[in-house]
Amino acid sequence: MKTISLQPLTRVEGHGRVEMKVQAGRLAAVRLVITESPRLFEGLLLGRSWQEVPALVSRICAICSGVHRVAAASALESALGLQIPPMARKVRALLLLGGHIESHALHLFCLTLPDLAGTESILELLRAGDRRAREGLALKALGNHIQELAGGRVIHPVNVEVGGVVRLPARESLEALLAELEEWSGRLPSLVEVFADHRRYPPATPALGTRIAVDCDDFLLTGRSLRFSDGRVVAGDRYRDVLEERAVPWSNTKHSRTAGGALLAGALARLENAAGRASAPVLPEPLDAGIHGNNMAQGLELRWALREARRLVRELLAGDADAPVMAAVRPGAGVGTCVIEAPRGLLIHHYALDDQGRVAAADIVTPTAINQAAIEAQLLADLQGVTEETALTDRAGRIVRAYDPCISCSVHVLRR
Amino acid sequence: MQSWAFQAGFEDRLLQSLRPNYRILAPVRGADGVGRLQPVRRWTELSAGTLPLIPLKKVVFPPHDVLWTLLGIEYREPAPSTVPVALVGIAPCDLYAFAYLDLVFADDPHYQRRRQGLLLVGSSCRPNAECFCPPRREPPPFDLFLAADRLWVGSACGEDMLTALQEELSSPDDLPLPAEITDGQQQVPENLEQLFGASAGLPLWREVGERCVSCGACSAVCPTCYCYEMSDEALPDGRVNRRREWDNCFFRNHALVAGGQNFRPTRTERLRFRFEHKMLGFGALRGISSCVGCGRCARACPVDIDISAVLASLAGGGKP
Amino acid sequence: MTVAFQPVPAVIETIDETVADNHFFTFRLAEPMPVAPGQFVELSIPGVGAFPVSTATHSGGATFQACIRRAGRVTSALYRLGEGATVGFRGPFGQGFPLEAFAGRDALLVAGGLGMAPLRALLQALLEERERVGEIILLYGSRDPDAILFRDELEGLAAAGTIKVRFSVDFATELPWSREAYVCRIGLVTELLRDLVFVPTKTVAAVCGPPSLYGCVLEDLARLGIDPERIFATLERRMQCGVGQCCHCVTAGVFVCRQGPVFSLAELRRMEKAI
Amino acid sequence: MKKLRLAYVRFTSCCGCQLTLLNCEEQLAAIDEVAEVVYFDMASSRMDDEGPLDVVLVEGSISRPEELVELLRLRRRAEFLVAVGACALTGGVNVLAGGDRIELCEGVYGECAREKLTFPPQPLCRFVRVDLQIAGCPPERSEHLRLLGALARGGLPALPEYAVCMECRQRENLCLLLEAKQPCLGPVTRAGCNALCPSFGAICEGCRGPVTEANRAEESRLLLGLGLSEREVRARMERFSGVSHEDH
Ligand SMILES: Cc1cc2nc3c(=O)[nH]c(=O)nc-3n(C[C@H](O)[C@H](O)[C@H](O)COP(=O)(O)OP(=O)(O)OC[C@H]3O[C@@H](n4cnc5c(N)ncnc54)[C@H](O)[C@@H]3O)c2cc1C
Ligand code: SF4
Ligand code: SF4
Ligand code: SF4
Repeated sequence: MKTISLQPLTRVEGHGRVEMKVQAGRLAAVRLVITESPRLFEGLLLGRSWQEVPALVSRICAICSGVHRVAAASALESALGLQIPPMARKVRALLLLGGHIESHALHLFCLTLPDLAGTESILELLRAGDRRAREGLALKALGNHIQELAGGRVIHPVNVEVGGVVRLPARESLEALLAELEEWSGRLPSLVEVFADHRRYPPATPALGTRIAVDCDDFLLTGRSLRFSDGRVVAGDRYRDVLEERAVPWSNTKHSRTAGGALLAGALARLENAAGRASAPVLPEPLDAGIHGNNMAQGLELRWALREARRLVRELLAGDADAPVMAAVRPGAGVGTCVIEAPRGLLIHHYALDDQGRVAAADIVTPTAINQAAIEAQLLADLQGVTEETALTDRAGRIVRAYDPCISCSVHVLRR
Repeated sequence: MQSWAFQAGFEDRLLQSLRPNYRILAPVRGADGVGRLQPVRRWTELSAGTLPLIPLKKVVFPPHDVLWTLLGIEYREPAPSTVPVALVGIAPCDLYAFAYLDLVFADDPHYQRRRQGLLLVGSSCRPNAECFCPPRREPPPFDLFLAADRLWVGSACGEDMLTALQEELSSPDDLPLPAEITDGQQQVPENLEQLFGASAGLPLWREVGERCVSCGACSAVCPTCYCYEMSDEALPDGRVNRRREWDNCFFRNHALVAGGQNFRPTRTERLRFRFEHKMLGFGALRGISSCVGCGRCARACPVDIDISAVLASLAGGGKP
Repeated sequence: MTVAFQPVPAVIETIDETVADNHFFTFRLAEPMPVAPGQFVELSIPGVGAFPVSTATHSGGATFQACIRRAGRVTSALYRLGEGATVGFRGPFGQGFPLEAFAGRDALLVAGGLGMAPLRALLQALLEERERVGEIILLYGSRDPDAILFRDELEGLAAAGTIKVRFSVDFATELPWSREAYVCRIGLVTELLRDLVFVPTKTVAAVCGPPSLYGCVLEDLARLGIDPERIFATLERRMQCGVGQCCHCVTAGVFVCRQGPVFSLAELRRMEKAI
Repeated sequence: MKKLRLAYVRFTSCCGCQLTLLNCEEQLAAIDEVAEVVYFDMASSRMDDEGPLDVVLVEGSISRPEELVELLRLRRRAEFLVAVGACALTGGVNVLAGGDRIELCEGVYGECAREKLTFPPQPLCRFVRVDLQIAGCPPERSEHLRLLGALARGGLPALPEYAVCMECRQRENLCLLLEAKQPCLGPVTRAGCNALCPSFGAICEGCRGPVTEANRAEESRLLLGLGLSEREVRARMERFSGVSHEDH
């Protein structure tokens, strides 16, 4: 038996490698080994005041810092029985969309496009004057710009606190943003077209794993319950009833699974689960790209996110600029959960506070932890019959990348 | 000094007559209560006599001023701004600050380039508990000065401004500026230089030195603080900007040289250095106090260090 | 005169690396810039920064020569640039040594370490009209024999009898060498003063070295009988603008960059914390 | 001009510093002009050629033996080693996980904890000479650009050594500490972010770490004066100040 190893995994966020065991010319086993060092956020949160949590957990991961911060604040608000002002809700939603746009643009144009073009990085594409690379970066900058407006800074936003937001974005900057968004709406479809063409992806078997996503009436990033593609709908705070976690010796990320086996979270899962909902983007049929369909789904979500951002900015502009944005907080004991969609899939934050408002327990489930088992299964399925070593590592890299994994998030699965 | 009476509404017509040729900036108190220099169109928009948090020096000596840009092998001066600035509704102490900065930067092309086109329209103020203007012998520099229903003309340029507005003016007279502007509120001890020289060991300095957090607020908001640092900004596109940036004698590295020798190693020494600069002046300006008594530093200081209190303490033997 | 902030471009013509970390640079300027002994320029490496440096030669100004220590951020960047690289100069700044004060008198130069560089410019100026000054004595302390700047040149002058030279070194692994014309001792440069034979009332002294040197030498010279008005030292302070604006160098209310960096001991005594 | 051979590596951290470089969307092409990116796994699949480097940017703290080995190797390869971000400078928020690490690991990984050999995160300067420290959690884009620009000109850039308040005042903000009575850490935090958070209206949480000679005693007094408990004051001031408080 021979082990072929793809190391390091590149053009993904975080450190890991893929180990593939080949026996008698056949791929026999695959492991996704996540070597990223655990940062033990639980030791860090326990005993700390509710006020400190949002800023700290955003440091779990830079790309998802906005959604971590919103998730923590929302979970704590539910623990403290708080309703946040409607305008604050909108600012948070805008922040999430900014993060969504930035993250998807980063993934598609900086991390995936080089695969489609056969280059090592986006730098070669820029050097060659590639229009898509250039415009993709501009789209990414737009996402960052939204995050900056709604979050106060691009990474580790400061605007979100338990109780609401610190302030509304300035009117002039919202107006300028709206114009920018309008201008993008015409450009975007042709820009993401390249990701919708299934011939650009390697041959693939259908994407594995029970789809899991936040369930909501329409298509949104937040909601109260979880929907599985097998039809189950579970209240968010019952997530532990349906998600099992298992530590595995080879990886610093724990595997999440459900009774039915591996789970798939992310853009593809979201769109599949939301099929038929009014504003949900519609996936092409048939989807011949297997897990690479996640890239297609991200492209579709980008168009949705831009539309949604336009709507929100208009609403913010129409709203009362002097309306309260922060609810008063009375610290105390409570338990709260938030289920939310990070760009790369379902994210769950759960906290218990003691009577002084200090963290007594914390649990965070991240999308890449959820996807880990599916990634391994998919690698095994897709790479059957591939024998040549460089093809094997090359294809493996592309498959892992298709999940848009966020490894620095994944090693912070907390459990107490 | 030439003075005229004017009628209600004159201020707006003055602004109107300035508008074609000037960018008009005036102190405006924002919704957050902070005064800033801002473009105005009508007199009612401005808070005349208010002290903007960051003083007027920023117009002639900006906090981050590009001295030159290097592109390839070619040095370029920054493009001069084409529209001259009119500062309107300026309190006397802020005008006095110009008198001082004009001396400091007499030879400085970047300062002079902005200063020469500057039109100053002063406005009388209502001194409050935090101000402590010293008595003055000379009127401050200005082109026009408005107080209640009279105006004063301080320059040929100011006089030119009035030609189009003659009809609005009446009762010309040769009058000094209103006394409250030049009289001041706080006396400075005669023998300040001696007092200061003998003060090095006083507990006063140690006490304020311990409290000071070196945040730099006092110098940033001081209308006559002008220490600067030169720093280069090179960018990947090959451009280099040499910038002149506001510095601060409170900062640890103000007198630090390579190898670690620091000529003002403690906060106490640095604090005393600042007060020496404010009260006694440096170099050719020795003996000229540059504190115009606006009270900004005391208001901005998070730990309530107040130059007027320090001065009083010095005069009274140096008790903290 | 208006202050000029734009540097005059200059090319690094040669780099003499004899003394480690104290290389001797020759720059060729696009426009001549005469710098008198004791005066200094601001040397820019565009994009990195600038630092003050004294001239080590007395020359017409088409070139600038300096001994530059690798001391920190900007000087290290200079060390990374090779011959042919372009830098920039602003200056000249400050008041140099008052050459007329030396006329008709003996000159006693006391150098510590890198302080030799500006004194070498002074020495060259004095040698240019050698007959105008009496005896020239140089006392020069270095860390170790390898750190002695301009060693061949100084030994040559001493051997020719043009000047008297005495070296001292803080450390030496071998016995210091001494020749007929000059001696070298282990110890501090101040110790060279002890048995020095000279006529204080007829002498003008120039001292340049690290701050610690000034603490002892300047008053020693006065005690030996040299008029404090005729003992000169150059002060080192943090400097940037060179024209008495930026305030870093101010000492006792005096802009060292403008009124100095060369001061007489009489002046220094009036300045709080100058030494 | 010769291109800078550059690597950007990451150890225990959140990717924020590296992402900040990728967030220089408009300047990426110019960066590519001055630098040859030898290794930057988050953005490029180029395999490290193991040759000498002009500069290595390091994000993250060191918490695994493998990371330490790699850091030492990079130090040998690179002329300049630049520590980027709070984790690399002080350990960042990573060091806040106090308590018994083995126990914590077991809490997370159960049985498997023993196989995951890690130690409490350490700043880079514990192990190697660091030529420049770029503070921030994360640092600014402009700081990355200035670093690369200066390196291309032969040296390191100058960094501010003063507190955030100086920048904040220059931006004419309402002082949150004085006027709004909020626990702003501007006075003890090193500048360079152009007072990003207070200019937005949020207090400075001190993400750039303590300024040299930070007057912590006086800042604590100010925060206590706002009604915060001692525990809260300590927690706020320690968030980004790393393990050691030797310098006051
Ligand atoms: C009048 C004068 C003449 C000098 N002549 C020489 C000389 O002939 N040869 C030589 O090697 N050195 C000389 N120096 C010292 C030289 O200026 C410093 O070694 C140099 O500034 C260190 O810069 P750096 O950036 O490498 O060090 P850093 O410590 O990184 O300093 C950063 C900046 O601080 C300022 N600075 C730091 N140290 C000094 C200092 N000692 N004096 C002034 N500014 C400083 C400079 O602006 C410098 O760029 C002279 C200094 C002065 C004041
Ligand atoms: S404002 Fe106050 S605390 Fe800040 S530097 Fe000035 S004196 Fe010190
Ligand atoms: S808001 Fe914070 S950073 Fe700004 S001046 Fe006040 S204390 Fe300093
Ligand atoms: S203001 Fe404070 S918290 Fe915000 S970026 Fe700057 S240093 Fe960090």
